[in-house]
Amino acid sequence: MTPLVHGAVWGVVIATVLVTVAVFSIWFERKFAARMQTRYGPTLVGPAGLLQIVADALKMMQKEDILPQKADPMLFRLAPPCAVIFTLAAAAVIPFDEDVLAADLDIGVLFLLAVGGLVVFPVWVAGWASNNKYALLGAMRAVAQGIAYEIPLVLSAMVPVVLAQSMRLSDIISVQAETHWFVFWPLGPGLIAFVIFFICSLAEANRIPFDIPEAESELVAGVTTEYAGMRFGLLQMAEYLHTLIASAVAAAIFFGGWDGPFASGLHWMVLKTLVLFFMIFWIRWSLVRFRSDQLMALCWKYLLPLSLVLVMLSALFVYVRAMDA
Amino acid sequence: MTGDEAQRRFVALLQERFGVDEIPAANYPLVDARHHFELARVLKEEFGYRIYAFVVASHYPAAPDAKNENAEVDAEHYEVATGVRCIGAPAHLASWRVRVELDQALPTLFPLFAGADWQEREQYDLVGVRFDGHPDLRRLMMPEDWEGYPLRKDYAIGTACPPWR
Amino acid sequence: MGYFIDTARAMAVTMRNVFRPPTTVQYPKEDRVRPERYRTSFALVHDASGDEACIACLACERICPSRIITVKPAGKRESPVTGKKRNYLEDLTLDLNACIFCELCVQVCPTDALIMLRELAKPALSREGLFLSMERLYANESLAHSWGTGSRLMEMQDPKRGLPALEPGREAPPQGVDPIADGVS
Amino acid sequence: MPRRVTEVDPHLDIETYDPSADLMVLNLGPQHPSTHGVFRVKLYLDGEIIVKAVPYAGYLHRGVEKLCEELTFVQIIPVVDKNDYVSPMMNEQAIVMACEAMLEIEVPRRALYLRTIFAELQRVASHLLWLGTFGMDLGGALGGGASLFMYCFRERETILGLFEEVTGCRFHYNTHAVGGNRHDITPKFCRDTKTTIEVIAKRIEEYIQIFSSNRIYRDRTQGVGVLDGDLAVSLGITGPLARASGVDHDLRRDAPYHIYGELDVNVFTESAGDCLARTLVRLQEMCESIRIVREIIDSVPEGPILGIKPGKSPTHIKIESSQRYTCIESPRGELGTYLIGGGSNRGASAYRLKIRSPSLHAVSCIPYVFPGHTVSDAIAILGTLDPIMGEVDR
Repeated sequence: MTPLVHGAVWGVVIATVLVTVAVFSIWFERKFAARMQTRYGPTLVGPAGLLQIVADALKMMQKEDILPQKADPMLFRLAPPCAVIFTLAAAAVIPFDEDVLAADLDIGVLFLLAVGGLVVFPVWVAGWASNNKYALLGAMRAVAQGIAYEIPLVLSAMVPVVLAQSMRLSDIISVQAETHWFVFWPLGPGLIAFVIFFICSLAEANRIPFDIPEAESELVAGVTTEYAGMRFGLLQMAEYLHTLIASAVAAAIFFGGWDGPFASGLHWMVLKTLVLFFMIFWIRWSLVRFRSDQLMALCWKYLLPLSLVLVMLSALFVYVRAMDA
Repeated sequence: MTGDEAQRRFVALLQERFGVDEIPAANYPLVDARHHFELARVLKEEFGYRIYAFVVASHYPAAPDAKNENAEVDAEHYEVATGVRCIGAPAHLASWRVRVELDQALPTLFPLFAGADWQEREQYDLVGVRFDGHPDLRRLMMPEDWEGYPLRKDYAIGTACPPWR
Repeated sequence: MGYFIDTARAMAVTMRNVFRPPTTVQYPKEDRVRPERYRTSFALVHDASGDEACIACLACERICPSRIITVKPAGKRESPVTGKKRNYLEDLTLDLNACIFCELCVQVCPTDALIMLRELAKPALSREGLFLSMERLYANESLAHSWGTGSRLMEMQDPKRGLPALEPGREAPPQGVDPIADGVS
Repeated sequence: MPRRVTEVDPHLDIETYDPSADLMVLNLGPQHPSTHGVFRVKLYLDGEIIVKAVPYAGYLHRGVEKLCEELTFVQIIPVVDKNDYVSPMMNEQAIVMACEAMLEIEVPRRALYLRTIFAELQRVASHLLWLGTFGMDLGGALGGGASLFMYCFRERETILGLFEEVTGCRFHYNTHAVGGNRHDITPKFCRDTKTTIEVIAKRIEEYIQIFSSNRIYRDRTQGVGVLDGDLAVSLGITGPLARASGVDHDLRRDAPYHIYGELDVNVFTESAGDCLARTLVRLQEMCESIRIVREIIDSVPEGPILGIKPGKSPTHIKIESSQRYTCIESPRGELGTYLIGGGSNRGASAYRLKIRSPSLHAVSCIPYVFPGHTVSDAIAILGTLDPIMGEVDR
């Protein structure tokens, strides 16, 4: 099977699996958040509200796709699909098991971060094109936040690359399989790098406490103010997909991918991803939102220098280990 | 300093400095419009009445009051009652009434109390009393282009509020 | 650093609430227990002897702040039950669209004819549905009545009433019980 | 940091300030998720910093004062009840006290105790609703703020359940009457009140954990919307808003009415005057109200609950032409009623009735406080002002 066919087949499989998991995570989040708030969550549609997602999707589809009169028609229509495409593209290189991945690129992490960085543009274009003051404010905030948090994200992703001496994700995982997981092994750089990576991926995906682009209480609905129907659905879907893929990436490069204490395999990778995914929900329903300038201060003053130091530390660690080997 | 001591001090102030002679029992003292601003300034600076409580304008149409015996027709006028309060134990409220003729304008208390800005705008909007020296005397409740002052006695008295149907 | 501790503490609170029983009630299927004095819709009742209690004295029409009660008296008639001549009601319309449920009409009714219901009336599908005529008011009589009737309210507000002091704290549940958490309604 | 408040000019002339006119005018419109009702603030934005804020009230003006000149005193109680629709008991108490002060009716002690218990419980319920909606303002409808909203409403529902037990209604009760109360409390009410206030006292610590001791929350509220003490007082702002700016003024302690003279009400003030100080003052006030209810729930004297014979006709309360101003301490400040008697219906309705609403004064500080902050701060400040549009516009 030529790599092209292999990539296409696995790509389609992974994409559908990720979309379905993202869809059902909406249901799980609503039930779990309801429990957190001492209420029931969706119960009417289907057993324990399982069909609520289908009901929402149908409702979204049959709602009219409003195109505001003064909005930029081409950009306005382009933004939601681009958001979903860019986030899904990043999933091509995530290895879920030995050979269960779409494209085993030897510059895996670089491709991942490059495509991940593109996600900022659809959000900004959506805000700009809808020609609405609140959406404009949301768009400007999205750009500022996206660019600010890109740098610590890249640097904290460099730590595993430096430790594993390779950018291929499967190599990183195999190195972690032999030695310890990068989260625990070099205690300083590993753990802190994971925390920074986790925070930055939250900020990239615009999740609480970093969801200032679509801050419902301030900017009415922020970037997605003028969107309705399936376009709004796609934008929301992109957000959930982005968090799912970010937690999958974090599970791969920090928590040792498919490596697990007993029978390492696909189930470990899925378990780790879902645990991280669950953490994102849990944080979402217990924290309040940052203000935009505090958010920038947090990034430029704390995360950036810290991640620089971490990369140097891990390089030093590798050098020391190489010396005495 | 209990409440009625503060009341006696206020009444004494009214009598000797503002020439208010009779203090009605069931009503607040009537002060001449000329002393209105001066009284507010004295109360705020010398006696520490710094909380701006209320300003109430009410409209008295020209009606020969059958009940009280003043024979000649009581000309149509407004009556503006103002109240200021001091902070601390007795929190005594010093309030007085001012009689304002239809065409006359009452000096605003905005330089003394910032709260007067909105309160006087509301009274102007609802009853029609003008306050000169007010920074921007616009309507507060009603839309800008609304004509007529709702709380005047001659405003829409005929239309009993019909049952809702 | 402070951010992580506070985040953990906030997350602990939300997790603690996961294990508390949900306080919301799935309304159409189950219903919340309603106290005795709960008042929703209105009804006209028959008095003890089975005759219509309302004597069309227009007291409720005068007291109503939003003027939504209109009473059409039918004049004096032989009472089929007691044989004496008394006033009867031809039609009493109560418009729930603008009613503010202030219970004044129930309080001033001399013969306890107009009372309020304790049961939730079915939601109306149109404005006419909320327009209670005499037949509907008498039809509502079968539903559960609220505690408050004219005479009871007047008796409760009687200035000369000396109610013995309530013996507080006699059978309060022990302090430790957390009624919300343990589902004690 | 946002600029100091004192040198902000509320009536800044935009044309002279910015001839090139590159300021963006953003309408924090009448229809906005967090303006706490129908209220509009026209913001002149330089980037995201507010240069000038012009509030527009009047969207919910229902002409209550004109209606009060039409209806009689018995009938306006349920109407005035709907002004401050977050703490309805307070409106009834204010209007009823005004009538009693004019007629010098002696209210029986049991009714005074009932009114105080109802008022303090209503204060806790009102502050709970404020805390919940303020969490939503900061955390958004799909986030941590919404969890806090649900917890606050869970507690508030228990208090509404208590009121439902006594008056039959969950919200607009019409339980006060001129001369006393219309509904008497039941032994079940006493028991439930004791357990409910214990539960709420425990839950307040939980709110502090999830909310006011949280670093992100403190960043969002510390030093935001600083209101000067003497500016607040000259604006006529009273209540928790003024106490958070260091003004030690509370009508329950300074000018006690009903039985507040016998209770020792301690008043909490903060000096910072920012959003965080207002949160702390309101949280402490909740604990204080719970303490007061716990203190007097056991010693409710027996006796009648109405001073005068309950009348059948709407015009059995008549007030001759005199003027009086009475006020109470509502959760938002000094809620006063200026009543001029001798109106239509042969004296049975008011000639003029002005309701002094504390929220109108609170909202009038916006032109002084907003400039220098960002839009998200503006929402936080508007949240802490706790304005109720029904009370602002009447």
